[in-house]
Amino acid sequence: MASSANTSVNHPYIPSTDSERAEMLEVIGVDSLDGLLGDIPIEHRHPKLDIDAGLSEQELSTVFGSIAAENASSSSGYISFLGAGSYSHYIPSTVRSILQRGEFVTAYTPYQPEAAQGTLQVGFEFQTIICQLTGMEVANAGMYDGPTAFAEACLMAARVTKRTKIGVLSTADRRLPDTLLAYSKYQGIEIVEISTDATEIPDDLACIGIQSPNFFGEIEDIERLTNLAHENGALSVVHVNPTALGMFKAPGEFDVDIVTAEGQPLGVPMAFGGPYVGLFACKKAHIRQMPGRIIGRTTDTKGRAGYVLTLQTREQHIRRERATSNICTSTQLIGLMVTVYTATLGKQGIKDLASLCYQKAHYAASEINGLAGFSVESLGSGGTFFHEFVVTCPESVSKINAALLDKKIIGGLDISDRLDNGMLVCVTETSSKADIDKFVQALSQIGASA
Amino acid sequence: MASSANTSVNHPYIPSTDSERAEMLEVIGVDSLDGLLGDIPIEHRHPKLDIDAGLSEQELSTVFGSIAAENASSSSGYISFLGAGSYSHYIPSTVRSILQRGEFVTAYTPYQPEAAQGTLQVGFEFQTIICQLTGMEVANAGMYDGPTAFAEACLMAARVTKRTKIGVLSTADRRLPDTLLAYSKYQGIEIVEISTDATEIPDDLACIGIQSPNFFGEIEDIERLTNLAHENGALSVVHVNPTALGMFKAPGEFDVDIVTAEGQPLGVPMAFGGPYVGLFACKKAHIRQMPGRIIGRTTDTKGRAGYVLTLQTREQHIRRERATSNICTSTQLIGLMVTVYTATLGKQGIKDLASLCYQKAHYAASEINGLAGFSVESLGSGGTFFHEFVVTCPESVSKINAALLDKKIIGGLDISDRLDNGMLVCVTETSSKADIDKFVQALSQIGASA
Amino acid sequence: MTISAHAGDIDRRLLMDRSVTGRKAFTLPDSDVPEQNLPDSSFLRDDVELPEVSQLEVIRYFSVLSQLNFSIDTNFYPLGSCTMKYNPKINDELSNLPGLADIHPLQPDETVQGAIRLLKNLQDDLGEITGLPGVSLAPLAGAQGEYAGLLIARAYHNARNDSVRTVAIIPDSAHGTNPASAAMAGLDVVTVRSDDQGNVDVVNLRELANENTAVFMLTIPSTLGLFEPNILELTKIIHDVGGLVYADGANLNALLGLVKLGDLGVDICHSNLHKTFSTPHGGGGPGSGPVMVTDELAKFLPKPVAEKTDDGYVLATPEMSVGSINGFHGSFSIAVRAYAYIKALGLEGLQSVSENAIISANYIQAKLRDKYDLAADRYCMHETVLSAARQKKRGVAGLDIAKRLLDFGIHAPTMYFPMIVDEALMVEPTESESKETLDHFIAVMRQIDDEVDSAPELVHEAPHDLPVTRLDEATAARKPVLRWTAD
Amino acid sequence: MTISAHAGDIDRRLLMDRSVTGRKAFTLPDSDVPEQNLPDSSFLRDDVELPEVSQLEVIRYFSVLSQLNFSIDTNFYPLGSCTMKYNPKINDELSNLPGLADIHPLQPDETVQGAIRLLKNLQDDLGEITGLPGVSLAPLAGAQGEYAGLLIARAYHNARNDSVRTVAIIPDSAHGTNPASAAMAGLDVVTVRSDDQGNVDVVNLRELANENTAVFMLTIPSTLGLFEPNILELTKIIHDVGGLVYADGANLNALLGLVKLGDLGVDICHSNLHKTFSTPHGGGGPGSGPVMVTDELAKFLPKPVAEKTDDGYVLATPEMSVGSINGFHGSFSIAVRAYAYIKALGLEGLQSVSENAIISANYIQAKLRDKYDLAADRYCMHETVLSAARQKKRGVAGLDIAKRLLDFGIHAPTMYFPMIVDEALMVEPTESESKETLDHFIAVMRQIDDEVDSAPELVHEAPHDLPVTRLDEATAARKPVLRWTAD
Ligand SMILES: Cc1ncc(COP(=O)(O)O)c(C=O)c1O
Ligand SMILES: Cc1ncc(COP(=O)(O)O)c(C=O)c1O
Repeated sequence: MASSANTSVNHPYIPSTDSERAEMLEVIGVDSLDGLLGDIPIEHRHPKLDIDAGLSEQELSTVFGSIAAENASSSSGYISFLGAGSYSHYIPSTVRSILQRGEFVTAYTPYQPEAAQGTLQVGFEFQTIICQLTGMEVANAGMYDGPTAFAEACLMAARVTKRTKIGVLSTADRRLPDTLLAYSKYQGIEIVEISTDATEIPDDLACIGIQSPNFFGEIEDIERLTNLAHENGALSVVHVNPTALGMFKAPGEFDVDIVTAEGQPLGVPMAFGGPYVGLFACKKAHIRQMPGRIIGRTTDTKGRAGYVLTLQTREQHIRRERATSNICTSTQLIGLMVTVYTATLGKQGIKDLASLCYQKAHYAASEINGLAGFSVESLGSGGTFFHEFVVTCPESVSKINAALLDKKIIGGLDISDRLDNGMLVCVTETSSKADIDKFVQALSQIGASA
Repeated sequence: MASSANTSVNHPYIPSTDSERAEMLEVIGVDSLDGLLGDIPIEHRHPKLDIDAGLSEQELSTVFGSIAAENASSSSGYISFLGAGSYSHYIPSTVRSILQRGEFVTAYTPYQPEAAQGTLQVGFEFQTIICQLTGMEVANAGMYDGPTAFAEACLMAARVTKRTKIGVLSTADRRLPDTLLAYSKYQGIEIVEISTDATEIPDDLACIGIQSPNFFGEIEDIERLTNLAHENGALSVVHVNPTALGMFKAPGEFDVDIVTAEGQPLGVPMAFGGPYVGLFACKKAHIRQMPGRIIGRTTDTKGRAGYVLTLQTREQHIRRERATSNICTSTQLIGLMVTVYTATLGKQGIKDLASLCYQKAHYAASEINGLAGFSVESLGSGGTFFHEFVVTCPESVSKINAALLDKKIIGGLDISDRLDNGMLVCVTETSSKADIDKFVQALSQIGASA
Repeated sequence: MTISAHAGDIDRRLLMDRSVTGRKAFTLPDSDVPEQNLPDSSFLRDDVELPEVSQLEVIRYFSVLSQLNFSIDTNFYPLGSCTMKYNPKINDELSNLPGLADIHPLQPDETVQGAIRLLKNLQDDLGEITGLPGVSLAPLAGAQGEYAGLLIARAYHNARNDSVRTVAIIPDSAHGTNPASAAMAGLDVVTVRSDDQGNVDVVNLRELANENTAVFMLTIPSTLGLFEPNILELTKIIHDVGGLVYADGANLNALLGLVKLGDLGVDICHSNLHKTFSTPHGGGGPGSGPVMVTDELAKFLPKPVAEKTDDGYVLATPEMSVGSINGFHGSFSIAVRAYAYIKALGLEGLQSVSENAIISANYIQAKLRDKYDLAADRYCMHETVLSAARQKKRGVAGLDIAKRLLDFGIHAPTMYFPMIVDEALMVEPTESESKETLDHFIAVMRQIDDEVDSAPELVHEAPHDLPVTRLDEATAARKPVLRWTAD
Repeated sequence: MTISAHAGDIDRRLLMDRSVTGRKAFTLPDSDVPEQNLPDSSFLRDDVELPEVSQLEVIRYFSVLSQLNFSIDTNFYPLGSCTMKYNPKINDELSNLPGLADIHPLQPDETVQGAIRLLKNLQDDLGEITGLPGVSLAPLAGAQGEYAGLLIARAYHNARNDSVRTVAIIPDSAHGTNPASAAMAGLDVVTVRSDDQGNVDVVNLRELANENTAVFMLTIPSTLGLFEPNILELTKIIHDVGGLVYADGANLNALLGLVKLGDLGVDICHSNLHKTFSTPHGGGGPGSGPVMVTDELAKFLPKPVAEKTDDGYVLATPEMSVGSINGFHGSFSIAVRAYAYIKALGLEGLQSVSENAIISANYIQAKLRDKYDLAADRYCMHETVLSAARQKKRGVAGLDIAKRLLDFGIHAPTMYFPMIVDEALMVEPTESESKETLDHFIAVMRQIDDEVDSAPELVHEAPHDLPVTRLDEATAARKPVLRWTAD
């Protein structure tokens, strides 16, 4: 029996052979695949597609090797001083090793907890670690990324306070209010900018959204701003850099209501921006307004401890249009990376890491500050910075960065939209003193010829 | 209680802490570690060692990155035409993926079969695949590498025939008789060279050792030589290139007694020469003289199939000085690579691979043969070659290779010790036509200026 | 106390319970710069109470935990609507290449030409496959793709000053993210009924569609695994009232090369790269949910969109973009994998994916329909929705059957979804699974049906041999324990 | 037939039984060169009957099989004499670096300076640790290191025209490779007794040592985990008769930084990089067994030896080398890992390894000595040899105890070795394991001792819950089935 399914190619990803297909079609009772496609309008069936022919794995490797070779990175000998939301950190071998385990990588969301205790227990560890880091009472199992976590936190604050005005500190990365805007556009939310030294806020604010360290790398006065929020019946939402928490006071110490963060610094490759994981923690009181997956501990019929997805009535698959968020597929595997990373660094490691970043960044800042024409600026939050700082340059940052690039240096971020000739420089433990000195010297040369 | 064990550093590879050490010492009943070292002559205890201080993982990565960067390889843009016992082949992702599974990587030799069925079943698969490839009846679970497998095969032939003279074909890679010499030096064995066109052999030979494809890449007349051996009561030991078996007749078709091979071409990185795996197969009749580990199928107390190490009375841990070999730790994990590799390529893949190597090598040979001053030589075994061939050059190969190196080409092997101005060139599927053409053109330029 | 001697009873203490003061798994390098002044101590915190364990313990703990999971790499996983197909290992490797994994999202475009070129090529391929040429890879999962699509629909209507359109019409069979996304986009959700064939009730849709209709969200094929026979009529109804048609492309695995959504009147769709395009699910993400639109709508796409210019590749912001829906440029490493998947399969391979996915699902359906009810008694696409209604009458629920499958090393189908099917068991075998695996599944499903009568307790109490038996989810929700605490 | 519903009862069919004509897991690129003539068909073979399976099936088959293993990554594995310590993951990564994994062994020295430098540095470190400065990394495992060492000893005597030396004196407690290697080297094996303290019987050694003595092979610490208190006397006895002392360094994990073998009169030793230096065992290799010798013997080392010259690093052949004991330069990737291990630990770390290995073994011994007999009632080094003689009298053999441990997820100790100890159970915890793990092991061992009386059948029939129960090894050897066959 001739079957048009016989045209199927035999591909390593598809086990069925022509004869098996024929056998199955016979059981189904049709002559050919087309017998199963009757519902598809015939005039639109089997359209022409402009897609290349398939490649063997060896060819694929070659093609992707060339693509990768077109990008400049540390592996091609560049040094970089970019931060601003994505950070270069050394990722321990344990993270990569565990990330190769197919049982984690190729599992689905743990809807059948008996067959997913691995994923679930890791998620519970993740929640624990986020709480320990932030000093908060509860955390969820992860959001898409930092900015969406922040946006969802502000929307959550609006639900909790039943208010519709959201304040965001002026020193925050614009990605935070931008994402919030996209997330809240049709929900009757108004976003207002709050100055970092504000002593008054509108009395109908749902929350103040504070980034600390802020976009400019500086520590905000979380305590004062949180108190200000609370005095006005608003919540305090703090967006942190988790690496900084190895050294700086945890938001939990300041009675903050919701804490969010970009989890990328905790063991996740920069990978041109994603996938990352949004960290999300809050006070226990607000838990039923929290978005995202939550994993809880319980017992099985024999009394043994086990883990399950819980409080699912908040979620879209149960609550549908009344859910706390539309999030479904999230970032469990990136959460695993964060969990293995933090477990590997441990109590001492996170401290040492924060200190190393701080030391190197401050060394770089003082060296750059000593260059003619360059000066390290404080943008009004007190000047205590972690591992990022702002430099004003003697000429446009775009020119300076172009000159740096010739020396295989990717300079700091051009923030001239926020500060004239402003460059945001980030230094982590992956920059050696030699790298920093090379950068400083290059700046000095470029500055001299400016 | 002060304890000198307190000097132990806390290292990520060592969990015990000072207080745990103190606790354990107390249970043991000594004050300090030195209390346990009483048997070590005191004057030699705690010697001074000139070893550097330990590095963090990040530093380790940097150090090894620089070491790796000092080597020229395809990853640093070189193309290479070296073969001669180690071959560049594309290794499928499946091999690397399975090779990352800690359960395989960090297990010991399967002495407790109930806790090692994974390793054992893979070994049984390996034995099966080696038999299928070579056309032989039985195979062991792997030897150290090709040359040691060949040496052990010749010694086995001596045991089987109770003769002490071993013939090795003149066209074999010298690594084979060299290793055999080191393996047999004190066992009263005499090694004699047999010409590839010999029609007579000494009548007290234990075996003829034949490499095919031979060192020069050519297929030997295994059938004729094996018959010659058998007519004289000798065994035939054939050392093959397993990739060639995707296309050329299997030694099993010629009544060969023992087949050995370097398993490296089957999915194992070149890695500067090791670790590799020696393949070893023979007729069933000789099995109790076979060296190395053998895995057999059996049943458990519930009648279920399972696998065990078997015929262990051949081995050193039972038979001690009367063992068939001293081999103990062998190459199980490399055997896993070979098994996953061959299972991935499968029936069609091994054929396609051999054909691709053949096509490319023959293209290269005909192009080089067309160059003034260069000629492709047959070294007397009929001239049918697989993916390696010999070129005589217009000047010394060392000069030519030096000139090639300037163009980031690693030329063929200098075999001027065996043939004046002789170069052994290997081409596999990892060389593109563009690579070959670049090589040919470079030779042509160098030849012209010679 | 006796120690349990069941090799499966592993030590499940949490990391913090394993923590011992002073132990470590990692060390940082010493600082190589002159010592810098610390900030005032009022800024500084005490220790962070993270676990203190050895490096071996990290590896062993997570390795052992991993073995508690079912996964594609170890099990048949016919979870409907989730497309649990083979995740090629080469794709993971490629996404980790230096030059792809270690580039910063804010690097100047000229330093990341390879990366942007890859994004552009993937956009083009997705546009071609769906027939909707405007593509943004920004959305981080399907739900975000939906939301982006709805933002686009709203922006489109607003740009036409057509601002009374505040209704999203959504079938009763839709996935929960559809109404949730619509609500986020400030739309009122109106539900359209399915008819007894599992199709959208055309009459009902005609009643509901009007000048308030912003968008009609349709899953194609539907969550019942069915292709809407009236698709052209449905899209026409919506277009006639000035609305847009959004296709939830979660089930695109059925359609590759067989039909283009754009040809059917769809204006906007998303696709889950973590389903059809084989990127690993990771136990619940990361995903990627590109949004595809008609040329006309392309100017509203969320940023960034990769473009080719005379000066090379750039990341651009569309003219009337709905903005930034997340931090950077989407799930780049996932896009790398999806692109590798498309390149490895090529046109014929992609077609073959859908063909085989459809044949496999229909084969299972044909072999089980005498024992299990079907949600709709017709040929399905890439998945078949069974109903355990008959078994339910005999005393065993769909849930029990799902749990019993676990005992055979087979992951459960999606249970109780779509909500309109009684005791739904949604089975999606995918093209990755061999006929032997399908036959084995069929045999097991038939055996379980036997057990419903012959040994119901086996089914009720399943699973029997996994690391845990059924878990008390009610107590988990009532008295939430969501983290380790010292005690 | 009913399908087994035990989640652990996995499908163990072999690859060839899974093979389906036409299926594939891989494709090769098309040829890009003009078509070449094939050789005469008499050269060509028919198909190679390799498995035909899909890529998913390859991954799933081997992934599932892997889970049937115990391993360091998943289990405590106190296998005596084997030093089953943590195998750092970073070392595997480093050995796979481009530039290390993809270099050809016959590349010109100037193109592999990094590789040869690494080998030279590792040689130096091993020379320093053992106090034997002449080092060749050529041997591929411990047994080959032994053989290389014996070749050196023979070459040394021959070079002095001292050719009557044909005897190797070996303790009765020695590992099987010692006599087997000696036999390969054409030496007659003479066994020296152990005394009741587990030491080499000095009187007996003095009797046996004479002008025929080529070499005395001593394991340090001994296979009983003991350090020879008379070591200086032993080496002197041998030297006095003109023999050489070979130290089997398999147990070097006890000695790092605590004592140098060279200082004790040892002339030659090997070290198993796959034990002391943490390279993974791989289920039985690959290994690496460098041979270390005194300056005087360095000229006999097998080739190659890495050297530093004015022109850079070279691979050299020592002046009177015993030759090539294998194909190329030894287990390079294993050497990379071992070097990384030494660099990561540094001097203090290495010392700490041995200190902790010794304390852990003695702690176990102290906690179990009331229940289990000791091979020697004194402090041990890095491992303790227990005897189940008392349990044997009560009806349960060492083997049963070993198998019973598996039920608790703990790998068995080495059984019945050394042969001079009745019902030997050789326990080597290594420095990698935490005190909690040791305490758990101790508790389990004590519980098993209880079970010998309270539930002997549990012990006799163990293991109960692994993929197989005890296997019929006798039939396996009597009727060997060594490969899949079609039938
Ligand atoms: C039909 C359907 N729509 C939407 C989604 C949501 O996609 P995601 O989980 O990627 O957000 C899913 C996935 O679960 C789905 O099955
Ligand atoms: C004491 C002793 N000597 C020698 C060896 C042999 O070493 P290998 O297995 O590396 O050949 C071993 C390992 O099993 C051993 O324990």
